[in-house]
Amino acid sequence: MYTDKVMEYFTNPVNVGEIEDADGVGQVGNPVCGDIMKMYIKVKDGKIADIKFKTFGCGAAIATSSMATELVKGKTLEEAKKLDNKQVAEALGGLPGQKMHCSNLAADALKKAIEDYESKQKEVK
Amino acid sequence: MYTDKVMEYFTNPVNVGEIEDADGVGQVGNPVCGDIMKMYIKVKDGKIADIKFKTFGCGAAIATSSMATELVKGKTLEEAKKLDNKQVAEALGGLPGQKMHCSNLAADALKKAIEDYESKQKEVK
Amino acid sequence: MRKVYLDHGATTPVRTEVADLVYKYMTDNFGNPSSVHSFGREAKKGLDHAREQVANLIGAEPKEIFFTSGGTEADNWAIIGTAHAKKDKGKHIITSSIEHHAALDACKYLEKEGFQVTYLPVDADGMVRIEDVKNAITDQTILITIMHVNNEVGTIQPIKEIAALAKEKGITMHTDAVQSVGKIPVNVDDLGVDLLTVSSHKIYGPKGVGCLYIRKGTKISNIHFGGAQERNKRPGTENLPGIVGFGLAAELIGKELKEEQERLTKLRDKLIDGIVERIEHVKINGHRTQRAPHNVNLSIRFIEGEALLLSLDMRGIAASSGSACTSGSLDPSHVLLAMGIPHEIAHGSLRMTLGKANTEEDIDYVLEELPKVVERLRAMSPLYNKKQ
Amino acid sequence: MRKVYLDHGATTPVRTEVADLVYKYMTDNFGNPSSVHSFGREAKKGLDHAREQVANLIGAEPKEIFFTSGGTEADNWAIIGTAHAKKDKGKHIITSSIEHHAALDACKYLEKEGFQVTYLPVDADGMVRIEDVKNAITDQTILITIMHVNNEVGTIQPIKEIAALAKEKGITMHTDAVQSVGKIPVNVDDLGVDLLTVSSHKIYGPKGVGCLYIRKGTKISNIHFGGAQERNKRPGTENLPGIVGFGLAAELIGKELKEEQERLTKLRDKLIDGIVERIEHVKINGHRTQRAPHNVNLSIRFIEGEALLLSLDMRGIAASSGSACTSGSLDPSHVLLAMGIPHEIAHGSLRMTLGKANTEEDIDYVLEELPKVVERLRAMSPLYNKKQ
Ligand SMILES: Cc1ncc(COP(=O)(O)O)c(C=O)c1O
Ligand SMILES: Cc1ncc(COP(=O)(O)O)c(C=O)c1O
Repeated sequence: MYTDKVMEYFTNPVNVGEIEDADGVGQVGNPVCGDIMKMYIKVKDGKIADIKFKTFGCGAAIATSSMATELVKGKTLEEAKKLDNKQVAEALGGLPGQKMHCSNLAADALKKAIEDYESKQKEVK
Repeated sequence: MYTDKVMEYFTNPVNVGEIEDADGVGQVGNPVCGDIMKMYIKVKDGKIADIKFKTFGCGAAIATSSMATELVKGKTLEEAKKLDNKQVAEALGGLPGQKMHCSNLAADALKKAIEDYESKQKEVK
Repeated sequence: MRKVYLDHGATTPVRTEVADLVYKYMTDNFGNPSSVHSFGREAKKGLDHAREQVANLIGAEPKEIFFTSGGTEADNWAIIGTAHAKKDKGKHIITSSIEHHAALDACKYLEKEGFQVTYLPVDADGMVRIEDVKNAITDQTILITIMHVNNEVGTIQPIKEIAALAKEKGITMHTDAVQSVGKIPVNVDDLGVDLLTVSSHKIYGPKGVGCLYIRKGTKISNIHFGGAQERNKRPGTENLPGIVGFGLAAELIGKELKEEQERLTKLRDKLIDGIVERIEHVKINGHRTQRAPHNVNLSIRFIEGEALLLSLDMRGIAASSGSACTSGSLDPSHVLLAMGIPHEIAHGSLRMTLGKANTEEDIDYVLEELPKVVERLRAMSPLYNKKQ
Repeated sequence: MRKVYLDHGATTPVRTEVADLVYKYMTDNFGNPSSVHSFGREAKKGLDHAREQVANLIGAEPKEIFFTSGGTEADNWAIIGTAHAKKDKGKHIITSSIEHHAALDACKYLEKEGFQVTYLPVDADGMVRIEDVKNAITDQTILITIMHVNNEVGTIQPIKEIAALAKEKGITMHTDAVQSVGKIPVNVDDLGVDLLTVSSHKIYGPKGVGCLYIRKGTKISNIHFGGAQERNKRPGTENLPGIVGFGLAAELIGKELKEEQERLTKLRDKLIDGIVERIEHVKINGHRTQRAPHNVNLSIRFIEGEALLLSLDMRGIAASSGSACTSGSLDPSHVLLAMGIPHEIAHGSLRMTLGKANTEEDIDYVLEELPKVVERLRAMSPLYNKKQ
């Protein structure tokens, strides 16, 4: 069902956890549909200095979350915003059809975290 | 499907053949339905002195024909007339359900042969 | 790594004796039972014997057993076949909301054909209430179909009582006994049912074969059309290797039933109790005692079922889940939802179904590994808060 | 005693390699392909591989193959499923009068549902005439179902030409290829069909499994209801041992096809010619050249088919007949009758269907024994007159 890459990221996910003093936090999904992803970012010099996630969801949800964090860590916010769910799935060697929609939301969670950061920046101004 | 007795009478039927100068001949069935039985009898002192059959039909048809001839050989005509198809089937240890009707007509053929004999007797008188 | 198979509700390994027999009927005794020659007659004998073996297991007459391609076909046949045969009498069917999809979807199909179906609710334990059945019956009701043991939560339904109601009103009574046969005693006369579904692959027999028990005199139309096999009721060259395997599996499981029922009940309770002791925020789903001896079903909060299954699998433990992600649908188990379990908790359900090969040591192993897996997944979950 | 199995049209022995694989999938790889764990994933791999193997044999895409419980179910599905899916477009179906009962009886069922069915006649050789198809098509026609090779007399029907007519008019084209697959080259694109039926047990695979090929984009409703197996088209736990066996059988027969086709054609012709030489009042049924390589069908006058079969069986020769007495019906083969053969001659028909294990020596043996058997039965027959 899953590619080896998916299983690898599910088994040993990188960047799991929370960032206590995150600069931005984003959450998507809801428990009713079975997937919730929460992303925490730390921003420095317009770049994602640190990123962590917590995910309630299936194997694909956990693997995509982890992969997404890895893909954007160290990238500028502009670059990070361009990440989309399809790219995440591709980086994992693909996902089963029925997982493409519901469990592949990590890029959306990241976008929300960045938005959260940016809106806070505005407030500060 | 068939009892051993049926197979025995099918494999080694007794009384197969014709009687050239038969006193009575009876035939039942027709080729369209797949079974034809023809009985030849020789009558002496009111008894069936000799009897032979020819049958076009399935294993059951051949076995019942043979069994019927055996059951009545040497019997009086009155006794022979009482033979019915069910008795023939029983003597063979039973027949499969769907064979009870179409392939179990030997007693009928015999009755016809006896009728033939009797009607000829009347003519002679 | 230790391998612990705890998914006997999904399917079972075929017993060696059974597999050997199946092999023989594929190679030596490969004839078509409809053939006149010796190959055919040999095959026919095997078919007749299997029919007796299966009939014996459920207290039926051999001529009331009709082999099918499995439980799904038998359920479809019972429901659609009865509806078609009795449609002039009425067009109302009663079932429950926790049936297997093989029954539910047959009912949904009939709705499209113009039948009315009542899907009875269940209580929090997953039990159908007799009162509800009574109230649902109308003079249009032609069929009641309620499963004997639920495949997900293992609850044993009061079939005998429901069948008595049905009988009173001349309503055909069907029960899907796929998860009860071989697990608890099943007797068609005790239960009083007219139709009953059995599947071979749940009782250590081969896949792709099952049967519908049809009580003598019960009106039912065919749903397959063709040859004269199965006394003109179910056409197609008989799956003879499968059928003789099913027959032997039925005979063997019947012999072990009582002993195995006790043994599994103990293992089951040890597993349930052990988990409740070791893991917090766990809910046992299904009735605590009116429950098949092999079934354990729990909801483990704050984590999702498929992730749990994958993690257990990596430790050699094979189980299943009512999680939506394992079914390819968007909703989690319709059974858990019908029992009033909220979506987010239903997503985290875990079903472990025990069987012949499982031992005390297997249970100990699961009790050791499961808490670790849960701990790890909860640590990743945004819903979980240690202090909860 | 020598055993000569000449009933490969009824069923075939499972190859050893195939039986071994089936065994493995009953015992070691027994998982349910829908399960998430390793047992399930192993099973799923087997399922996918088998789908490729079967697809390859008939030039289809794997995702166009849907496994069923056999040829009968696949025929039923093709016909009833198409009718239900397209009933708003029209309610007319065209078939032939020599189809297998799995197709004919599905059509008869649909007549009860209000569909109109045209049963095309055949010529004396058992061939459907293209002209007749053309004339039968109306703007209400939604399905043409004509078998590829007839199971009784082996005639190869002009499917390609018929399919071309169907395509022109947007009519779904189904062919029952149970008796052609593995015997002659069958390619769904060459034939131009939308639906095609295959059965495993006719190609040295296990019984109880077959498939329906459904060309991408073809409208067809389900006839079974339940789980999400077979991409939501055919529910029920997959008969995985049967399916992997079918897959391997398909691959192996594909490899041997050309060679075996030539070999069997020679044996067939030797048998036919030998009989005609040795026995008088014999009629060869079916087309002499447009004929499957494994099929011999003759009518032997003045004797009845079942008696013939039993007699041959006692000499170790297993064959079949279109006799009414072997079918449990009152009429002999509907195929022979449709070809204009009178009842009394149809009753005496003998079908010998060759296969892998048959040798020249088998044929010699039959040519030695058959005349004796015929002689003996004719001697008992009131219809036969030596001087005829
Ligand atoms: C309760 C119940 N009914 C029906 C079925 C369907 O049986 P089968 O898999 O033999 O089609 C199953 C198993 O999948 C089941 O558990
Ligand atoms: C032409 C044809 N169609 C359909 C079938 C039915 O196939 P099955 O026996 O797999 O149901 C057969 C064989 O019996 C056949 O010969």
